[in-house]
Amino acid sequence: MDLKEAVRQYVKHGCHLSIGGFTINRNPMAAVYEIIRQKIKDIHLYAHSNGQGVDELVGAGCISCLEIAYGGSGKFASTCIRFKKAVQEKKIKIEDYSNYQMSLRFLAGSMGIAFLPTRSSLGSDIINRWGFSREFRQENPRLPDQKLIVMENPFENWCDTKKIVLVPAIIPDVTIIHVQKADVRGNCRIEGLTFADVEQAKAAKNLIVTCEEVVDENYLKSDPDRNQIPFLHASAVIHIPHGAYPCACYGYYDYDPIFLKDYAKAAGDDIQYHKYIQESILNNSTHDDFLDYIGKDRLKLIAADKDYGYAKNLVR
Amino acid sequence: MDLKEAVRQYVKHGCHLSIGGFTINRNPMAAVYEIIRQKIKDIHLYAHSNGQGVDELVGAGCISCLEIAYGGSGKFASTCIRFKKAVQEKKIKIEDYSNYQMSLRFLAGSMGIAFLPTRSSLGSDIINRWGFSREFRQENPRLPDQKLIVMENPFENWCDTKKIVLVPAIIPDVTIIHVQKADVRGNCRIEGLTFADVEQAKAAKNLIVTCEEVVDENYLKSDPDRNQIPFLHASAVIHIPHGAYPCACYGYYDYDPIFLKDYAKAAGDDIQYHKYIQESILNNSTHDDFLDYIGKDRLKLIAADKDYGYAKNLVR
Amino acid sequence: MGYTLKEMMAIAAAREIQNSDVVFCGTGISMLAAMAAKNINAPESTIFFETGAIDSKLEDLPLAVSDSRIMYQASSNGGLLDSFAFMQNRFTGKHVVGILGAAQIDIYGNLNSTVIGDYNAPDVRFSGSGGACDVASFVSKTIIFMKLEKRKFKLKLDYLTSPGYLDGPDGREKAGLPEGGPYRVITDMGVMGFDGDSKKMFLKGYYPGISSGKILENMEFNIDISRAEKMDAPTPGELTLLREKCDPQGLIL
Amino acid sequence: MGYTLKEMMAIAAAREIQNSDVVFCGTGISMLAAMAAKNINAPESTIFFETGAIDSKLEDLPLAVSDSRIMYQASSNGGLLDSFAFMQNRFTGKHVVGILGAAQIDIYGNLNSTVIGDYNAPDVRFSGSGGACDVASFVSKTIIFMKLEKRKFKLKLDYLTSPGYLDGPDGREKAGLPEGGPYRVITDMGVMGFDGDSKKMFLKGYYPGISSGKILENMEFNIDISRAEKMDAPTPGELTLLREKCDPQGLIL
Repeated sequence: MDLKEAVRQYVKHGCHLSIGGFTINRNPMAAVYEIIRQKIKDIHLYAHSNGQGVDELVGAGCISCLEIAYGGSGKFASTCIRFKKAVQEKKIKIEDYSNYQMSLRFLAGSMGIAFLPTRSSLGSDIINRWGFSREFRQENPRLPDQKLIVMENPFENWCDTKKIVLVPAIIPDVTIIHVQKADVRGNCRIEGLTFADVEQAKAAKNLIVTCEEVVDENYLKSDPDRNQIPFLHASAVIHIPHGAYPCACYGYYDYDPIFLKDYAKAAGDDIQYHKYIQESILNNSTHDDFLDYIGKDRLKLIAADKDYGYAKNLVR
Repeated sequence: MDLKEAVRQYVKHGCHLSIGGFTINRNPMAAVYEIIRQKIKDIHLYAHSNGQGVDELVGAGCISCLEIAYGGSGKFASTCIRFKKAVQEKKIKIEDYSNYQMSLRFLAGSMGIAFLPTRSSLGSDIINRWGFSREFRQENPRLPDQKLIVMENPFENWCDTKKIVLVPAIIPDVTIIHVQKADVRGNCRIEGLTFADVEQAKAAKNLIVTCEEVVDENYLKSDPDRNQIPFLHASAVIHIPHGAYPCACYGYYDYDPIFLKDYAKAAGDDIQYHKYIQESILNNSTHDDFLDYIGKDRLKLIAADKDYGYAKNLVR
Repeated sequence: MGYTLKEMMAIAAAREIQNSDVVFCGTGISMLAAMAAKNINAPESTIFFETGAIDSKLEDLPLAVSDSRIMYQASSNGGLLDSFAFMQNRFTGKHVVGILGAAQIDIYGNLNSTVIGDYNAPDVRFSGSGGACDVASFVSKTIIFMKLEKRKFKLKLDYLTSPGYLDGPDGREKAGLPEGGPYRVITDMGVMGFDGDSKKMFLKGYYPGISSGKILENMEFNIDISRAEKMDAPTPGELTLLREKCDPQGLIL
Repeated sequence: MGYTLKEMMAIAAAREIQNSDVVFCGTGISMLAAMAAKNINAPESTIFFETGAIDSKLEDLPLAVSDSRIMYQASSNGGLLDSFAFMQNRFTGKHVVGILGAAQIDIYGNLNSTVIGDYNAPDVRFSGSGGACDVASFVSKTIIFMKLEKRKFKLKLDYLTSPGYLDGPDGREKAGLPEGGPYRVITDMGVMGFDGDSKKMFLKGYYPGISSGKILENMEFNIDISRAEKMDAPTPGELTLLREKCDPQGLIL
């Protein structure tokens, strides 16, 4: 199955989607661009701090609802620009949680449990203000009836705890992650930080994995301690070198500061941004074409030093 | 700090203790034997399926209360023999949970949260029968007021779930684990399955780590993805080669079938068992002395084949 | 070709495993059955342990679910939390077939592996649940190994460790458990199933040389025997693979 | 030796870090402050990221908390769940000093990093909590970076993203939060602390060339300035280490 087919089969209009990665690292960008090319709309997106992927999906008009903790791309956009614009212009509905809460919500989904508890956000507006009203929630059977629940500790002050926040599980129709190594069956090895990818992957009904390398099954089996996602979760595995570009992929390449600065500039202006989408995304029919358009020289600049996992001398 | 000192400092009479490992693998046996030598009594022990370590602590009379999912040592004792005897003779108080519930309880402790939810055990006697009565729990401030709580799903049937079991967190005074590699600061690398060691370690107020090898900090830092426990959790790190013997330690040695069969035989008879404790444990003042008493030839038999992680041709 | 009852049991269980199954197995004969399925009739099935190993290669027979032999060339080595979450997870859990044993079973496939007698002053203490209660709670199908004896097939359990259908057709739903439940009981005389409507145990097959009547004699409760058929003995091919590939050292057989 | 206000801020924050601290840092100046502490006054302090890296070596300045530079030679690389559990954990969380930024702050150190205006129809949308609300909820001390402006030091926040002392001395307890709370506010004119009894912000120090009065002019609410002292300018040694060891490429300074 190639990426076009995987996106066509699993990422439907109106579906509930989650994408892996964090701000400008290991976002599944090849898949994000393919979703934009296929003009899939009305997506309900779950993220924690996935900056670049979220901003491009929002910018291209694919997203109608967004549950998120953070929309930022590090130094390149302390608040993601198209995200900011879309919320201010009320083009998307948004529900705010914290990073831990979103991570727990994916964990709950992966565990097959309805909610998980935390002490985070007590006393804050994350509890008091709801982006999705009770009515909206009631009309939508794919949403829990409440954003979150504050509960008295039923184990009488156990752990010196009086109150607990319960956050509801997320079960996406499909999660897309980009990993360093996978085998054809779908065993995955993530190198470096896993962010919440493992929980997002295991929570979903369908999992699309894009990877830098498709490796032999025996290669992964020779070191099972390092394989975080067993094949039984995966619906599709697709080999996409530089599949996280322009985000970084630890051990393979760095983020591309030129691209991200240019993106931030274009994102600030509607006409420029539409030109960016047309020329960078729509005019290139595959990620390979997109990479050719960017140019081999740029990819050389961000190639990771093997000893460091990033481009040691990259001008940023 | 040597093992004697670490046990003296952290494992007190009446303390709440948890030990790592699973049935006959990676139990922290050197520490277990040291606890027996120091004749520490009245311990409240938390375990999931830690067979050999639990049975020896129970057999030596160190334990007064035990919260556990499973007391067995694989083929060598489908029910641990001294454990069975102690429960039948009412020498210890016992509270039964499932393996997942005990693991969740350690996870809750490690997360700093009062409880975690699961759908396991609904309709079973794990819910209906309590080993520790409400009165006993009320008298003991170190115990939660309830064994567990069955609750209606507060998110109206979210995840097709109507009822949920909440299990309370465990916060041991001290957890002892045996790992393959640690550095002097306490960064730990477990090879092979982690069981629930990581959660037990992070839940505890104090953590004693025994290890096969003390490695250079830079060795562990060169591959941080494989280090499950950062140094900030550790109170003491002690180098004890064969520290899990007679249990297995993946990559280093197998379990010792001769020892475990002899143990099962001795455990069936009170006089034989007291002789075993005297001769094998008390007469040897350190784990090194104990290993000398067992003999180098026996250790050779169980040495792991490096390609397999266990003793490929071991006669079992 | 002669065979022992243990061999018959292992093969009878193995025959119930499909290629798409993820087989949760414990120690002893259940491990052997999983290995037999993989070597004989379901080579694509996946072996899975509560300790956290998925798709272990199993070149050598493990003697415990924590045995280092299960860690060798697995697809993924995690921990207990990973394996139980895999089973509680609605998508992956439904692929899992749990193989369990117990000290007592009742007509609804509920299991006792905790105590005989009073829980607080037991006559006999067993190992306890381990992961059995979790598996029985979560997964879509369980296969249960039991020696057929009156003291084991009980009208009423002394302790309900692992939920089967509880008290009948809507027992699991009333208790709040996910769907699923016991699928087969593999004994040393025959194999039981559970009726789709009543959820009560019935006799599905008896081994060569055994009669339905003899099976009923060894149970405290009565079960429907009208659907029972004589089962095929293990074939020489099955026996050879079982003996030579699964347990050449005769550790369990 | 001349210095910028950004340099003063980074050094002022670094001086608050002890060797036993585990420093949670975000992007930008907070990352620089953590690196400065480690390179200048608290070499044994541990750098820690919400993304899951503990004790990163940081040979090069990261431009995001997910930057691969934080993964290089950490003591442990985990995930988000590990890092937040580390902070919620009662034993490890108390060692963590969180460094945060925000768009608005009030007198009790509550922070807004979500919206200006109505939440459901905002005039300005910011990034949102990220891990800030979690850190502010869990850890014993937070240090907050803020530019001193009237629109930022607010009588009332438009949205309370990250809890400080909420509405006063028993605010956190009433809400059910663990102890802890804001410790310092590092601005471009001076540094604030929080009164042990009232939990209200007070002026602790002002930078060379700045007056207490000027600081009050730039805040919507009044704070106690009676305890304020003039702070030491960065030393040449501090500045050299900051510029040459922490940000030689001038990515943040």
